[in-house]
Amino acid sequence: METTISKTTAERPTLAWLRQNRGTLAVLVVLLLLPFIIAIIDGQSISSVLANESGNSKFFQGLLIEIFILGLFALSYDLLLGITGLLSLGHAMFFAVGGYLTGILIKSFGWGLVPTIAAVTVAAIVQALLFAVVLPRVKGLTFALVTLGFASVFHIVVQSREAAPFTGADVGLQGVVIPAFLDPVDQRLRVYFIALLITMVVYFLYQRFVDSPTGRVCIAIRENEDRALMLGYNTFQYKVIVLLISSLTAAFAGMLHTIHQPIVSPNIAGLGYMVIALLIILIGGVGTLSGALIGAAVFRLLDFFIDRWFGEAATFLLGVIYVLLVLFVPFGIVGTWRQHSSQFTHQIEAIIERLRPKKENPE
Amino acid sequence: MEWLLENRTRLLTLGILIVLFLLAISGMPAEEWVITALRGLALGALTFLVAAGLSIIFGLMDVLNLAHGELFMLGAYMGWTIYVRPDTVIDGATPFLLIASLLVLVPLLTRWVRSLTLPDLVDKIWPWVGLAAGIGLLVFALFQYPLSTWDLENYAQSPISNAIAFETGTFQSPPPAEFEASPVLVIGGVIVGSGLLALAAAGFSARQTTLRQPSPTQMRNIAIVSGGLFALAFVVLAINNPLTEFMLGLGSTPRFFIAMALASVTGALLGWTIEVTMIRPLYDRPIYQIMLTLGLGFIILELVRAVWGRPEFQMPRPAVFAGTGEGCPATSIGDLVQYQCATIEVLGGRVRMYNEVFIIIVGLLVLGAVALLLQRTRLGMIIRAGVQDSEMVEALGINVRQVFSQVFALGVGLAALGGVLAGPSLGLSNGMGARVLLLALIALAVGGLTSFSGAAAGAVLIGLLQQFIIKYGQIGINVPFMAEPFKPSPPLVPASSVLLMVVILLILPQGLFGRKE
Amino acid sequence: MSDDIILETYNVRKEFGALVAVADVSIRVVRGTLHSIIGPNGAGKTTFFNVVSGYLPATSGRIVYNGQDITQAPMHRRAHVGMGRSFQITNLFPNLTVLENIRLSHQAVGKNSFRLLRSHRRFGEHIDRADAIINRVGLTRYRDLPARTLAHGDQRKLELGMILAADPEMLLLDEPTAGMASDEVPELMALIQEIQAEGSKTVLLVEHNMNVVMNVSDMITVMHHGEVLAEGTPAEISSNETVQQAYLGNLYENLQEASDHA
Amino acid sequence: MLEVRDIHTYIGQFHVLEGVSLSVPKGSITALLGRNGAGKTTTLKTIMGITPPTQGEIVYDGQPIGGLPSFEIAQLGIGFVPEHRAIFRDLTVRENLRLAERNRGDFERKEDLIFNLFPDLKRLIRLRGTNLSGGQQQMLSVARALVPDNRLLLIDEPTEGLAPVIIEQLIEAIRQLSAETTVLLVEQNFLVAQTLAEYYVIVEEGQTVKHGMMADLAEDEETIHRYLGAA
Repeated sequence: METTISKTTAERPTLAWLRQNRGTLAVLVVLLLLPFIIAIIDGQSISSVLANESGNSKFFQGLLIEIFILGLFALSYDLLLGITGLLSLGHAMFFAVGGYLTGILIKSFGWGLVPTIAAVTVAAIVQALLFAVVLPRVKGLTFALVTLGFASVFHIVVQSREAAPFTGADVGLQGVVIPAFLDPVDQRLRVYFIALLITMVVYFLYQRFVDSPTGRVCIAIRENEDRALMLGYNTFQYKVIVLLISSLTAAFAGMLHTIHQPIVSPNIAGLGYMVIALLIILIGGVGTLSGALIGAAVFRLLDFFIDRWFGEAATFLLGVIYVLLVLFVPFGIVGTWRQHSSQFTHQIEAIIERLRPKKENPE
Repeated sequence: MEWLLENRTRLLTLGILIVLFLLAISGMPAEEWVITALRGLALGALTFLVAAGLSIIFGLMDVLNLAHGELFMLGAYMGWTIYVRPDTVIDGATPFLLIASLLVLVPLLTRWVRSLTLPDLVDKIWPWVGLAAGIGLLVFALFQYPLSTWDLENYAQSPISNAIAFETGTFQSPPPAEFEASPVLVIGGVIVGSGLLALAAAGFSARQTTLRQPSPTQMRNIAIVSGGLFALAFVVLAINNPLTEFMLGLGSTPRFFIAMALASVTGALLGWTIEVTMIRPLYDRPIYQIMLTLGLGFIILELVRAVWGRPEFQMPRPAVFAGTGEGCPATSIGDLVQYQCATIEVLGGRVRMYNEVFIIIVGLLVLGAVALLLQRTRLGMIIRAGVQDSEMVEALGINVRQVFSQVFALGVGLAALGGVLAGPSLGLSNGMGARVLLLALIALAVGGLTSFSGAAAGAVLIGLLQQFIIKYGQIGINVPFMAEPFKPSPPLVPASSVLLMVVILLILPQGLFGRKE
Repeated sequence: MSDDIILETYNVRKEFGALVAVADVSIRVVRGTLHSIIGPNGAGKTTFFNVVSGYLPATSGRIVYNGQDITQAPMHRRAHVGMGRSFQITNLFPNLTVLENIRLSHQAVGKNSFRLLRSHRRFGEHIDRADAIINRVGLTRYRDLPARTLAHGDQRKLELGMILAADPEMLLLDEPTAGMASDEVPELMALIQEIQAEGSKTVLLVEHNMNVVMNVSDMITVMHHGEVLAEGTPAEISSNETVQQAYLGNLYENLQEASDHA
Repeated sequence: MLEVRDIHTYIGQFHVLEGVSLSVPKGSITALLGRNGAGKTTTLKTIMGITPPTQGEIVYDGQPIGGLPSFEIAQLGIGFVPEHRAIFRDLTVRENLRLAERNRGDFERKEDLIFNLFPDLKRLIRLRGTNLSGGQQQMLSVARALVPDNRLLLIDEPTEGLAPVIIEQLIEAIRQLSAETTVLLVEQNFLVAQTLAEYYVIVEEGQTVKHGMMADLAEDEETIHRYLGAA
């Protein structure tokens, strides 16, 4: 990787960028064409796809949108855990704040999309700062506990009877009227392209970030935070940046979720949803970014088919699969597939080392 | 003096908490705060039963067992079943014992498997084939076994009606289950299936290069245990119906205690199994242990939902704490014993015997027992030493991994006990595990993650805080410059404890009793 | 005179519970010199060093760097005022390449660390500087290997390279030769001396092996049981009887006697 | 007694031992020497099974022990005295000693022996480890290894950071011990090592570079200077 620098910098930057990302770009093209391809295979006409007529194509668009949303959610979690080595157990809150806020503002206050986006941005920043406030005091597992605490409070409040007029309590937020041009039923193809676009842009931005000087420092923090401090990096600032980016991404994923599925269930604020993010990056490979997207696809399809074949028992089976993954496939698809899988193992070790509670040492 | 200085933040925090508490009770009549305090203590006791296991497990093994709450819940459901539907348990005992008796044999089989010389390919493949065949046969045979739980749709409906029937005394034991297929075939299937499973397990463990050979005494013990379980399985099968009759004929009080004991033991066994099969392979990857326990909690939750259904239901109180008729509420201990009252009068208020007295007593007993275990026994010594440096304990020649399993079993056993205990007071619901886990985690964080006494103190603190806030939700707090009294609404209760945790952790990152690093 | 003092400590003390690891140590390091702290194992050198570099908070006492009180300054601040330290136990970014280890160190003192969306490769000055340092410490062959795969001695060199990359005014080196093969030691010491002389940098060196520092130091502080036992030029130290005794111990005579008796 | 052949060990991600070989003859004291960070402590930990070797052989009393869990290695009669006085600080002196029992009653049998060697400990028996001074902790750490019937002791830097008087006491104790037990000793202070040991092994950069009789080494100024840096 590092040795190719001099060569690539000689090329035109855009060309070099295209060359480096040709795999991803190919996937992007396939995904752009996919609604039509499915339609053709299925014997539907292209125009019916454009008119959002129901059929397999439309159905798979819905499924893919869900994959994109999960992918964004997992991506934001991977940035925290896989790249920076921060174990937060409150990530579901990052997502649910976006989801609920969008729904409440549109439904109860009749806000338009633009002010809603602005509000979600502010909320995402606020919650990231909330996490940042506790960050310097509590490390490793205690940080995980505190974040779990925050998320639990949020989950409790959202489900409480007092908040029912806004959140719908246990039943969830229902009847959110999405602006017509984003209607998930009538304008699914548009929503599909928007979600695809957002996902791809975020993914490229994330890659950019990890490759940037700031991102490299985050990796250094994962590898050896003390040393990074000693070099003169105020690691706290970097962790705050990562929290902000992660929170923003997750909140917007939550917003997309509300747009796509105008029912917001309190489940998305629960620990279970957080486990899904973990599961996805475990499937894909911790710390790989692309693993988050691949993992999201695998997870959603797995979920879909298990649900279709086993019905009631699906969640149970997913739990079993999760446990088996933890036990036997710790590095996920991308991690196992990558040539430098030994390098990958060591990255995981670095994260583990960060979280290992420090036993007292007299020296 | 030096100690005072060193711990000034800690003392200050404690002082503020005490002042707050005094302020809190100054606004209410004596009987109210006594009852509220008792309720707080009871909730603290339940939380403690979960937090105790969590803290010892975390201290010794660095495993934060996030499935602990769900195990508490599973304990409650198991206890309920033994208490209200002993027939289910007795029916299930035979296949369970049969499977266990064969799995116990794994170390012996491993020894035998190692002595075999097989062609390479066969050697690689056969355990997998055995595993698949074993599981397949076992599942097939088990579904043929007449268990009322197999009829999930019906069974999952039954708890509510059963609970009501039980309360009103109209409970009728379901008709004894009958084999549809040939019993010999079904039982044979279970035996062969679990035998294959055991063989496969032996095949896998034989692959480990450094394997400890069991000593002759150990081998003899294994054989005896296995034989005993096997025989017991058939004894239970033979006396199935009379045993069920007997259990249902017992008074609710002895049955409740049996339920407590059995659920704890089963919980401990389950904990041991989890540690050996799932946690142990992950000691090199601690973060994966957390992930694993998260997933495990998920599985247990789904299991409970499938078997016992989603709706909440009550666990009837044992008769000794349920008297309401003549002489009740009791005004003296004598009356209490005589009429087995559900409530007793204290300072003019009514205190519920089960909810506010019995639970606290059990909590105190467990606290005492665990403290004794830690302070007075060799196992406790190993645990205390291991919390500091388990590597060195092992270097002294102590099999720490074995202690890990025991501690995990102990922790899960305590959680299960807590679950049964909580049943009659809090009721049984799918959410009880997550709620208690949150409380226990807060208690742990507040008390200092690895400190046992910290877990106890944290649990009591959280319990009291919750109950006092609930109380104030009812009567309202007079806030200066506000006309209306401020009434905290119910969601503030769990939220308030979380806030307490965050505040304490921000002041004292090591918790109240944790050691500074 | 006082202008020449770059680092001064006043009664620095560090306790671990009941254990007093560093007992009121006051030293002055003159700008542009190579100052060594030596002492037998367990004398408190490394602890003192950790306090000075901010890795551990002092129990009491004051540390002044360039006229600035830095007793309370966090580690990353100390790097920015011009202190760079090495660790006794190899302390690198194990999965990052040699180049990246050094590049990160150089980036830390630059202004580009908060560029979120441009590839780090666009900031060529860091890479160029890192390459120069890799050459300097003789690790060119290993430039693109993960740090953990290097041999021990090479990791020590990388450690030194990382400090150099930050271009500090003062280098704090904690046993830079620890675990190195003995024939490599003089080479490394020569390199350190060279770096110090060229950039007229100040070096504070901790070492338990007296021989290593004798030839290169301008000034030596001897620590023993957490206290300063003696201070002076190498010549003064080598002729100081107390030092000889602390190092070799009157122990030696006693032991000799004991074995004679036995 | 103990044969170590070409062991390699990783700690986390770092290759720390890159081929250490040594042999400890029965009934002797062998000193493991080398500069800071050379891999001495890791060698002991590897023998003890705490950081298992990735390759190489360790044979104790004719039995290969490489890769065994450390409690089994200990049960074969190997006692470990780690560096930095790693006693259990929350346990009392008595509990620390009791914990080391391998069979019930070990402590009672060895009580006299231990208190003869370290009379101080008898007085401190009820105190918690935290309240002991450094020297007392070190004595406890050595005493702990004496409770069971160990035939080989691995002692890591017993004199580090201790006052000379205490060092003398310890040396005396180790000398007495070696009458019955084989000792592998890691020691920074060359003079201590020299007075105690019959054999030496020098490691550097995780490899054995030299070994032989202590008496020969004492006269080999160049080797001492080169590898150990002692005057």
